[in-house]
Amino acid sequence: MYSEKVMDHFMNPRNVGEIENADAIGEVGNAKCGDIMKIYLKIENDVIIDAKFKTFGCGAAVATSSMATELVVGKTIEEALKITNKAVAEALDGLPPVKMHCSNLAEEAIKAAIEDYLVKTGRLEKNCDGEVCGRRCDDIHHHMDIED
Amino acid sequence: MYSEKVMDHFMNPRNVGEIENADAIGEVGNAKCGDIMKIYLKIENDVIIDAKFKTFGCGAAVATSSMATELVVGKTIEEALKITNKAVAEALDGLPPVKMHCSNLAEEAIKAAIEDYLVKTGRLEKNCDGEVCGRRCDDIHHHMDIED
Amino acid sequence: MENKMIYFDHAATTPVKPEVVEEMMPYYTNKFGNASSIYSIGRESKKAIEEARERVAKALGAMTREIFFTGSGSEADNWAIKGVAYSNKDRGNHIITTAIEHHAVLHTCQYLESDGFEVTYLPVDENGLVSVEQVRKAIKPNTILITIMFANNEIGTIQPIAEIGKIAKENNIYFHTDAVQAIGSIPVNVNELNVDLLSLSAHKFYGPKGVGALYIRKGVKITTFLHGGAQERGRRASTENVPGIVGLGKAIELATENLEQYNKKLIDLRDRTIEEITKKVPFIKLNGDRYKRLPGNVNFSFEFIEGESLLLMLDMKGIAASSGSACTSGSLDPSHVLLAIGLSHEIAHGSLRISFGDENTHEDVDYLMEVLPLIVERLREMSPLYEKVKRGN
Amino acid sequence: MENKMIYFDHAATTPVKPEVVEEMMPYYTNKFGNASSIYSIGRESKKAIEEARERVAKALGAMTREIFFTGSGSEADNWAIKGVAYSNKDRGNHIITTAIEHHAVLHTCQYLESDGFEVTYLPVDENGLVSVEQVRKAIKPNTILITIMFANNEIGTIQPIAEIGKIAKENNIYFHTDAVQAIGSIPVNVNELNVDLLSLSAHKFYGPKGVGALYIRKGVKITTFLHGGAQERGRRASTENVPGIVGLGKAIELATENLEQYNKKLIDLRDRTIEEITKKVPFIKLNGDRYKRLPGNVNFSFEFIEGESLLLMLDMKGIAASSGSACTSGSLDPSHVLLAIGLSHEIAHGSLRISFGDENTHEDVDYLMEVLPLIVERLREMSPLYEKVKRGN
Ligand SMILES: Cc1ncc(COP(=O)(O)O)c(C=O)c1O
Ligand SMILES: Cc1ncc(COP(=O)(O)O)c(C=O)c1O
Repeated sequence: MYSEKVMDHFMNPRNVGEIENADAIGEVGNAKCGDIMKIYLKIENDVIIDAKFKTFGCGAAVATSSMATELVVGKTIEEALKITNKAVAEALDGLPPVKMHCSNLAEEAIKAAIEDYLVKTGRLEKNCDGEVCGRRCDDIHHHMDIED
Repeated sequence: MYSEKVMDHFMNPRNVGEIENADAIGEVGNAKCGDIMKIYLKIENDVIIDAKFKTFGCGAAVATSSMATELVVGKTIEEALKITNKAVAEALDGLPPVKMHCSNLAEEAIKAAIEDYLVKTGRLEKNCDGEVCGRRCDDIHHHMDIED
Repeated sequence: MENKMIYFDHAATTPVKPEVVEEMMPYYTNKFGNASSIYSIGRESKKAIEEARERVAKALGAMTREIFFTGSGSEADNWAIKGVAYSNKDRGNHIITTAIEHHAVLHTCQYLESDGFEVTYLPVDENGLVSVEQVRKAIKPNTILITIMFANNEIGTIQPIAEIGKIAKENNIYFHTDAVQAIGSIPVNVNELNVDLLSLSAHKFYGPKGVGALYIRKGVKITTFLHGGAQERGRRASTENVPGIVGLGKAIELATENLEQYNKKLIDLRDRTIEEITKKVPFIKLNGDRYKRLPGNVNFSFEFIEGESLLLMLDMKGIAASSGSACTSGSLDPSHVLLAIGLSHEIAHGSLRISFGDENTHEDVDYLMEVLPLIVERLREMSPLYEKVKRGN
Repeated sequence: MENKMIYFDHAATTPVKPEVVEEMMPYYTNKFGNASSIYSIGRESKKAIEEARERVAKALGAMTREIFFTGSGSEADNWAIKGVAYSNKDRGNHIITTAIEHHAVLHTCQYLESDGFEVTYLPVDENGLVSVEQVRKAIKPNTILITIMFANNEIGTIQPIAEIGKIAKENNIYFHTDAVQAIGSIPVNVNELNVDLLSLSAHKFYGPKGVGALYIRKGVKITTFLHGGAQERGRRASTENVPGIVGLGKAIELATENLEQYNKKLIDLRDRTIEEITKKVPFIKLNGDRYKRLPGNVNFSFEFIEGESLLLMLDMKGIAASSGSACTSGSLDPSHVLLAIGLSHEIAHGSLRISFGDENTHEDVDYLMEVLPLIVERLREMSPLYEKVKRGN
């Protein structure tokens, strides 16, 4: 089901944990849907210098969280905003189709964190009834391919 | 499926053939239904002294024909008329339920032959549009036990 | 009774090939995991199923996602026909089939008739062939499904499936074919034939009993037949029969790999048998088209005798074959197929089907030709019908 | 990854016992005859099937003529429910079931709802038990069928089938029970229980996958589900899966022979596991009734973690188990059973089912208790939900 790389990132996730006094925190998903990802970023001069995460979710959710934290470190916030779920999945040698939504979670968590950073640094209005904060389960879970 | 005795009477049928100048001939069944039995009797003083048969039909039809000819020889016509299909089947150590109709054929062939004898000897009016001459297939074939 | 057994009833079922059993075995005791489970032995089962699906897809020229495993050929037929009928009843309620379908199709159609559908049962000619023109003429505005078998199980006749497929496509009508007898006997490619649904059953091509498959072309509207769990992409519930599916996959691969060579061998046995019986036994009739027939199928009617008796005597001589006699069908009437090609009841009762397969040899045919004419003669001598013929009345 | 594999998922499926495989084997390659054929190897198949039928009948306290083989437990459920519904719709269109049935029952009922039937889905209490009183109250003049599972596949709860059977009988309503999880786990006698129809599936009691049976009490009005040939006394078409049926027969005989001893062993493992988990792991909840549950079933929810992750980590440690998490069910929601007993989505996602079987030992439980608490702790350390709890918000 999962690639070796996914299993590696699941069994030995990189950057698990919290960052005290993080510059940005993003949390997406909800417990009802079975997955939540919370990402902590340390940002200096708009460059992400550290990232940590906590995730409640399936194997793919944990692995994509781990990979996402690896991908963002060293990137500017602009670069980080360009990280797509596809890129996260590819970096993991792919995900099973039914699990693709978990890579969405990572992309969205990064975006949410950077939004948080932009708000904190006064560059963005807080605006959080939207997309990433309170989605419904079936927004993030792709329907299984049942009737073709 | 069939008892050993049925198979014996099928593989080595007794009394196959015709009797030249038979005193009585009975034929029942029809080709459409897949079985015809024709029995020839030699009768002296109302006692059956010889019997032969020809049968077109399944294993059970052949075996019951064979057994029927064995059963009638030595019997008076009254006694022979009392031979039931059950008796023929029992003499063969039983028949599978779906094949019980084949023992009907034997009983009816005996009856038809004796009727023929009685007609020939002037003791009965010819009366043959009835039961034994032109039955429909589903009269002699018992319906299989499908819906209990 | 002899110990030797010569099996001439491959159209009824086939032995499972040792290579097939071998591939199945591990899935009973070691790799027994439920294919829906996420732990390792579950994933192995899943993988084995997907490999089998690929083999089936390859054999049919289909995509893997178009192959759905079932519990039998009959289930595939039921699903295809009921599934398409109920799913498309807003478009129409008319179904076209033939009079010589297997009961799995025929009784399903009859059931649908009792539920408001209208079914046309096309007749066949004396060789058992349906005419393409008749199919075309039977189409009505409310026709939603054509279901016509690929090759007949009794008389072996092969229908013009590609031509019918073309007509179905032109008229935008779903086309199902029961290919249970065809797979492993003749080449089958779903795209060349333009079929939308196709049924198959493993035990007809040296695979295990109790497992079949339905090909469903992508996009075909079809309801679920077996409701429950999400197996087979949510379309056919039941914990997957992993060993059975693995066996089906292996068997179809083997069967299609050597098809040409296998066919040649069977045609050789078949043609020789047809010729020799024709030469040696009087009062007979070959049933089914002489050439458009399955490589392994021989079907004769022997006048004046009844099929079950014939089979029993052959069995006593160690030969296993079958008949369309009522006595062997469990019904009152002889085979509906034999009646449909115009045989009288009498003659239909006296039919014999010999269906050749892998293990059969020319020696088997030698033996058959030694035994069969004598048995036929013996039964005829016992038959009141033959008596009349001999006497000339 | 370790080589050792401890299998704790017997509710999903079981390995086939070697004695069972052994009885099945000859029917693949030597005794492969079609059971409808009249020659010797056909008759042998027929005999083998009838012997299996006797074994099933004996195990259930039924008559042989009341046992019908199917291709799975799901097919038995589909047949029972659709068959009775369609055959009795002149009498009414109301069906009573529960919210915690297996999908084979639930989705079949939902399908019938789309076809004009009315279905009452009875709720269960927090232990997963349906109340007999509620069943009684749900009965209406148009009720034709009650279908309530014997034992739940997820939380193991055993329903008061005998009491419900009595009510059904008093009210002259057909009563079906899905006993797929019960057979081979607890004693089942169709007459003591007053059930009219009962489904079972071989692979749940060390028999092969892809074969099941439906008990149909003599006289029950039920339509055919699988149309076609005259197999199973004309009621269920398909060439008989002889090896599968033989395997089912042997397996049910073995399973019911040693039931008492087997139960004791499982209850021992189960109770110990429940106690130790309760003692060693905080923030948990036992799902299903503590006592009215299958001998082999343990089901816990572990707060703050998700089931699939738990299973994967257990799998890496060589332990096979299952979960009601959405991630493992292939749907968006966690198990409908866990929701029906009142769990929140969050907690339902974090469930773990351990189902013991034949090969399990106390050493296996030792190992589980070594591994499980650490894994739970590890996942919790990773969980943003646990973080909040530790902080006290
Ligand atoms: C309670 C219950 N009913 C029905 C089924 C369906 O059985 P099968 O998967 O053999 O079709 C199962 C198991 O999958 C089950 O646990
Ligand atoms: C043409 C045809 N269709 C359907 C079937 C049904 O297949 P099964 O018996 O595997 O259900 C058969 C064989 O029995 C067949 O020959």
